[in-house]
Amino acid sequence: EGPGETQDFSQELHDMLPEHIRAAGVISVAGAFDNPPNLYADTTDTTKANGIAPDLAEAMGELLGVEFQWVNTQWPGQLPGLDAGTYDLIWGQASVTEEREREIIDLIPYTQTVLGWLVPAGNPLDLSGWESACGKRIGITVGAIFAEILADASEDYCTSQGQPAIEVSEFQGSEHTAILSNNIDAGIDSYPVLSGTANEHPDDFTAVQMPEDESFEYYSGLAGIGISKQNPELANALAEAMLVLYENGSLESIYAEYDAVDQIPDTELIGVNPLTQTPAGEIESA
Amino acid sequence: MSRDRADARRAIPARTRVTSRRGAGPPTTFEEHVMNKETPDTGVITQMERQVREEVDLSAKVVPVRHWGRGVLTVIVALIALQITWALATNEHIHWEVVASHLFSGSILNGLWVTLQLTALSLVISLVLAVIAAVLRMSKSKVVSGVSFAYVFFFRAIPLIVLLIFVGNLGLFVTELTLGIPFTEIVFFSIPVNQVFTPFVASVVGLSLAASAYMSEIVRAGLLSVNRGQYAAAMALGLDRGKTLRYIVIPQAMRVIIPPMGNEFITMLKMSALVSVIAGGDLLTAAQAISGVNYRTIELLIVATIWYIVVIIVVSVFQYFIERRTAEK
Amino acid sequence: MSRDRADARRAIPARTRVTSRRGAGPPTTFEEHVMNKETPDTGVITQMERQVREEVDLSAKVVPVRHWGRGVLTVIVALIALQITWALATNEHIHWEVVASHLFSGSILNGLWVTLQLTALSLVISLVLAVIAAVLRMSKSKVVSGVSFAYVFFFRAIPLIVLLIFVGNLGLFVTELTLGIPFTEIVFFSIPVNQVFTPFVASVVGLSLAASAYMSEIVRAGLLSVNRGQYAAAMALGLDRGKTLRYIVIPQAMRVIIPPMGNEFITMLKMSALVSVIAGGDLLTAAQAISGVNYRTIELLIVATIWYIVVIIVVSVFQYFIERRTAEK
Amino acid sequence: MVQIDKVNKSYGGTQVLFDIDLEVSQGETVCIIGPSGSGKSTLLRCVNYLEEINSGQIWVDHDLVGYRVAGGRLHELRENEACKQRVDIGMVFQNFNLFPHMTAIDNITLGPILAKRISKANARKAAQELLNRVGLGGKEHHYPSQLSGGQQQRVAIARALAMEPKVMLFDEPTSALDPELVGEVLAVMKDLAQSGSTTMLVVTHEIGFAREVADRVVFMDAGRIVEVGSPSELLDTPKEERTRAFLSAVLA
Amino acid sequence: MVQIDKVNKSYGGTQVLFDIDLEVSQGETVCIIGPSGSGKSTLLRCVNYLEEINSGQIWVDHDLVGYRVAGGRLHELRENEACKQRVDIGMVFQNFNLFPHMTAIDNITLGPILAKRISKANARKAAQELLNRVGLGGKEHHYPSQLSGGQQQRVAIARALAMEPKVMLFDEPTSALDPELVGEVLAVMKDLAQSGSTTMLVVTHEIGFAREVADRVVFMDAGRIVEVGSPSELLDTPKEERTRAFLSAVLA
Ligand SMILES: Nc1ncnc2c1ncn2[C@@H]1O[C@H](COP(=O)(O)OP(=O)(O)OP(=O)(O)O)[C@@H](O)[C@H]1O
Ligand SMILES: Nc1ncnc2c1ncn2[C@@H]1O[C@H](COP(=O)(O)OP(=O)(O)OP(=O)(O)O)[C@@H](O)[C@H]1O
Ligand SMILES: [Mg+2]
Ligand SMILES: [Mg+2]
Repeated sequence: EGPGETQDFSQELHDMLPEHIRAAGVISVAGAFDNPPNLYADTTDTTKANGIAPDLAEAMGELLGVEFQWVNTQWPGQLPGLDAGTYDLIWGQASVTEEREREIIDLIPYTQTVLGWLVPAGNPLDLSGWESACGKRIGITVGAIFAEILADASEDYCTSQGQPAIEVSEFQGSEHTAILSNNIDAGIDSYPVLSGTANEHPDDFTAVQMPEDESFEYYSGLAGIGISKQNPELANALAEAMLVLYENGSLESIYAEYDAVDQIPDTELIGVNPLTQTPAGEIESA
Repeated sequence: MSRDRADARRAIPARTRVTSRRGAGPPTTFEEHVMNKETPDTGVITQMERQVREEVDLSAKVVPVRHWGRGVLTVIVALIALQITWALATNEHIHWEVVASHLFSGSILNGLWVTLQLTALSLVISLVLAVIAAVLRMSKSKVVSGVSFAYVFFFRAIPLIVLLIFVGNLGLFVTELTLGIPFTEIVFFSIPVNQVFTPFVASVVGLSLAASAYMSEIVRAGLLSVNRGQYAAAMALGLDRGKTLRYIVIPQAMRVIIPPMGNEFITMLKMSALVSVIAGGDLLTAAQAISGVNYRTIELLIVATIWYIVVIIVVSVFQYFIERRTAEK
Repeated sequence: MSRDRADARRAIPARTRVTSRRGAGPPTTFEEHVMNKETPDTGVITQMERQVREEVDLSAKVVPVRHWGRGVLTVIVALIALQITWALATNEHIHWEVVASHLFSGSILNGLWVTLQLTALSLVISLVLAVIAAVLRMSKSKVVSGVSFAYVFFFRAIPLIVLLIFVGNLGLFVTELTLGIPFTEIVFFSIPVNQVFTPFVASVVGLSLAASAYMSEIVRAGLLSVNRGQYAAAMALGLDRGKTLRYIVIPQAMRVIIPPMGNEFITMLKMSALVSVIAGGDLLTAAQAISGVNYRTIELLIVATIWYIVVIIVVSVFQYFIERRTAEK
Repeated sequence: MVQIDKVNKSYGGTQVLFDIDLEVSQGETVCIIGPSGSGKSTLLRCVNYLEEINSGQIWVDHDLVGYRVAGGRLHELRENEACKQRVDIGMVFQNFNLFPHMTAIDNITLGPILAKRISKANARKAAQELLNRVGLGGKEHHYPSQLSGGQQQRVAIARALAMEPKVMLFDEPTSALDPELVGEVLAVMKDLAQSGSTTMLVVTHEIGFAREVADRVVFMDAGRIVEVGSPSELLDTPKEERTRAFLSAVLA
Repeated sequence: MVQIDKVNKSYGGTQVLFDIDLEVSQGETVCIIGPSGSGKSTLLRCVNYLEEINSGQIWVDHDLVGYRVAGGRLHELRENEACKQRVDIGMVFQNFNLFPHMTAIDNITLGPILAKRISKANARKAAQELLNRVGLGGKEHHYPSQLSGGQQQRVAIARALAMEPKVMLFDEPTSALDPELVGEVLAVMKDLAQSGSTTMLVVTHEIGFAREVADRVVFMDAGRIVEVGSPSELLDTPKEERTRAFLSAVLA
């Protein structure tokens, strides 16, 4: 019942895959199933993945002639699992940055979003751009890239302007509760994720989109598929498959299913390591 | 003993017979008499005193000790409990119908099943490892007891999440499990490590290693609690170390080991939630996964809590009966 | 005792004097003699036997028991330790320079400081709560001991993460901390709950409640371990319950309480990582926050592990000395 | 000084004392003998209110043990009042029950300081004298584990005496001692008995000691007082069959 | 049957046995008396190889305790060999040391079944006979806690006898018993001694018992054998001052 049309198997793409994956016929993917609409658990079977990423993966699997197996893995287990070869990919909320492209893993962007605030219903503190967050208590998820972004923004928009700094608290997945209990003033995340929350709980929350120029000032907004630098053939094969889906419109119809067409990255960003053009498998020290 | 005391307290008023002022009127009042320390102490109870005492009847009048403190405590506790229940039951942020609808949902029950399997398997394995570690620790050989010490220290010190990541990703270090002679080319047997260490196996191994380290200290305390005379008696009968342990020491140590094992079991039950870092699919993870979709964090945590409490009650009852059995003789 | 035995073993060869076959030639060989069960057992040692025994000199020849097993174990353990060290040190996935550069970084040390504060504060508070719960549990009053039982049961059963979320978000249930008479309008005192329950305070409260439940069972075991005769002797001297506890029972119970507290301390140290659900900012969370940015998960987990190990070593040494002091007499 | 009236005591369902009647006058020494399990220890513990009785009364120096009389009613004692009452009654246990974490002198001064609120200096002076009296001058700062059994029991006696009790209760004070050490403890007790000022209730298996120092000997069996008499009466010409059987077993 | 030659034994730095020499022949009963801490228990434990000695030799029925002779050398025994040796030596402890989680009959049959590999049925038959012999027929299925001290000690004796040992060692078998119960245990031991077939080494404080059944009495003090003699010699006309002092204290 997968969305979008069925894809035609491509022997050419299949042959790009590394030997061990062709032999196994399976690509195993680690991701935390807690990030709707990109990746979340099926409530009737929490070991099953739903969302844009699994749908994309299914379409790619048809093209490549392999099966994607999704494993619900918390963030701290993802990178070591990739290194260990326990998983072939991590796919979920890995943000694309230049440093990571160059030094750590190969990244293929699959979604681009602006940032947003999750605030109590009605947005009583009137949050919008960075400036409005000065002196506010903002919650983020432990290990998310937002810590760095907020620090930079606080410097540029608040402290250097004589405003109080943005206060950051790091949570392990309970920011919503903290907003409800008035421990923090707002959460920050990608806007589509937050609007999902707000739509579920219109009485409790409102999602506020950040002005696009301010959002992209610190961060590309790209989230990508992460592949080990040991495994360049896989990265190249997936990038090719992504391009095929982009060109034949399947990508758009998948995103349309989730009412998220505006998350599709620009054409030039489709491919391996688009920010730095680092070739797959290579490590370039900055 | 506390029950006996309570019985005694109740029993006294009915049976005690001491004359009151209203009784057959002795010359001084009962109180004055008893309180009168000036009465010359002849060391012998006078006939008069005797009579007083025998005829006094206070049976209807004994005043038991009133424990005001306890009454107040009871009221306070009841009020607090009531208020918490009230706050939880009527709280606008908690949707109890969501709790009810998920309590028996398939994925929650699946998660519960995984948690139970993980806990039970790890409990058994870690208990075996713990006994081995405890016995080795008490060895006369410095090397042997040192190895055991290092084992316990290491696995207590390393955070479980780190242990699970390492065990779950053994592929980081070795790609093949190989039985051979180290630093030579001789290999008897080889198998890809990821094939053996599936997430479930890795979870059980990680939990067992960690728990065994904690438990070995409990087991060791249990072994030490057995009277040295029991070892001597067993040795004098010609039993070797193994048989002494198996037939004499361990059965007696159980009495001391089982109660703190309750703590360890509960800890293990909770720890099993950490396996989500290497893909466990346990109860808490299932609850969080659902709340990630429907945004009902608190409700689903309550669902998980209810199940944990149920399991702990069941195990506690079980433990109670085991304790009774080991304590029986 | 094991050391004495080892001494004894070494000492025997030098001093034992038994004649060998090579000695001053008795008619039968020594072995035949000793082994010869056919020798009529007169029950009295013949003069000849005496002489044999006294003249035999085996001083140079006593063969101590060889513990091959231990040797093999030593070699295996050494090899495994070597291999693990080697695998860790040379592993291409682990960048030790990253570990080194973060070990003393500001945010890690900050996290460590938070963890230490949390642990130390919670340890003290939970110990006090645990003693109270244990004493109440042993009360003669059913109500009092029931309250204590319920407290222990509840806080052991509820997953820490749930407890922390509830305590850390008390604002969900009450917005004001109010001292007044429930269900009436009378209020003595009121303060916004978020002002009191900062993440740090909430973390300490949550950890203390949970840990005190586990510890109270240990404290109770310690109190029960003190000989009943000690209570009787103290009561016979006219000490009341409080003084008996304070001067007689608790000092003696410490001996039994302190060793398992090592386990509890370590558990608490690790548990403190869970406060990240309410923004606690502890060591492990700091490590994960950094790794979320630089994608060096393993290296930062190693950094955290190193610090945990350091803390545990320090505490173990400390515990060793306390144990020595309480055991001294 | 001590009067026990129709005392009954049960543990759970089983009754261990049946209608015990016994009077001890000021300065008197009464020895209680009897087989194991006959309720001797239980009786002493009731006198000291370490156990509550089910019926009957125990009076110590005109105080009803466990009750207070006020407003014409018997009030059960609260715990702290019971503590005050126990101050008047010294007890020496079979297993000494010294506090192992305290030195000899601290063991002795603990009660006076905490329960009688005597100044530390006075308590120590008195304790020093008591230690000399039981022949342990110089052992003030030894811990119990550094003393022999006989010495420990003598410290225990000094500890009870330090409270200046009206009655001293001894529960088999020598039965946990090595035979060689029994003598020194009995000597101290003999001294005490013969000084005539201490009222003593002694449970013992030392028939020789009972014969020598007791004013009266009580034989208990199965929770009842079987026979009471002067040492010579009871020990040499027992009236009851049960007493005879016991004495012949013990003296065998 | 037992020969102890110049045995020395230290615990850590303190020596507790000095040059002990003692011979016990087949069927003989030797009683060891002496003050507490004189090393009596330690000596018995060395004979049973529960402790290793520092120098000297102990022979039991021509076997060197703790060593095996092979190829002209003394080999220290491995643990399982030491276990086999202990099978020949029965020991009865002061505190009985019955296994509390087993019934009387299980206590008795455990050794034969596990260490001597005798069939369960035969072991139970033999145990039943032994229980009858020590006067405990009918108590087979009682747990130790359901038996009196005297009964427990008799089960312990039966347990040791069940191994059919060449020597029986008794370490103060009656000193943890109530005086009334001492008699029954001594009666069993007397029986055993007078049957003449059992070699017995008995540490005891029961001078009367020693006088009655011992072939020889040994007096130990401070880790040395002070005096050995027939009961009448040693108990009535001791040669050594130390023996006299001890006897007068104990018999006081
Ligand atoms: N706390 C208790 N609970 C239940 N039963 C008890 C308790 N204490 C004593 N008993 C029982 O009461 C009876 C009398 O015991 P008690 O200790 O008074 O005897 P005793 O004459 O002192 O014996 P012994 O010479 O062995 O000390 C025994 O049957 C004993 O089992
Ligand atoms: N395991 C041990 N470690 C150190 N010293 C010990 C040990 N066992 C006994 N001793 C010491 O050895 C000495 C002799 O002890 P042993 O038990 O043999 O004496 P005993 O004659 O049996 O005395 P008792 O009549 O009290 O049983 C004592 O000084 C004792 O303190
Ligand atoms: Mg008694
Ligand atoms: Mg001894």
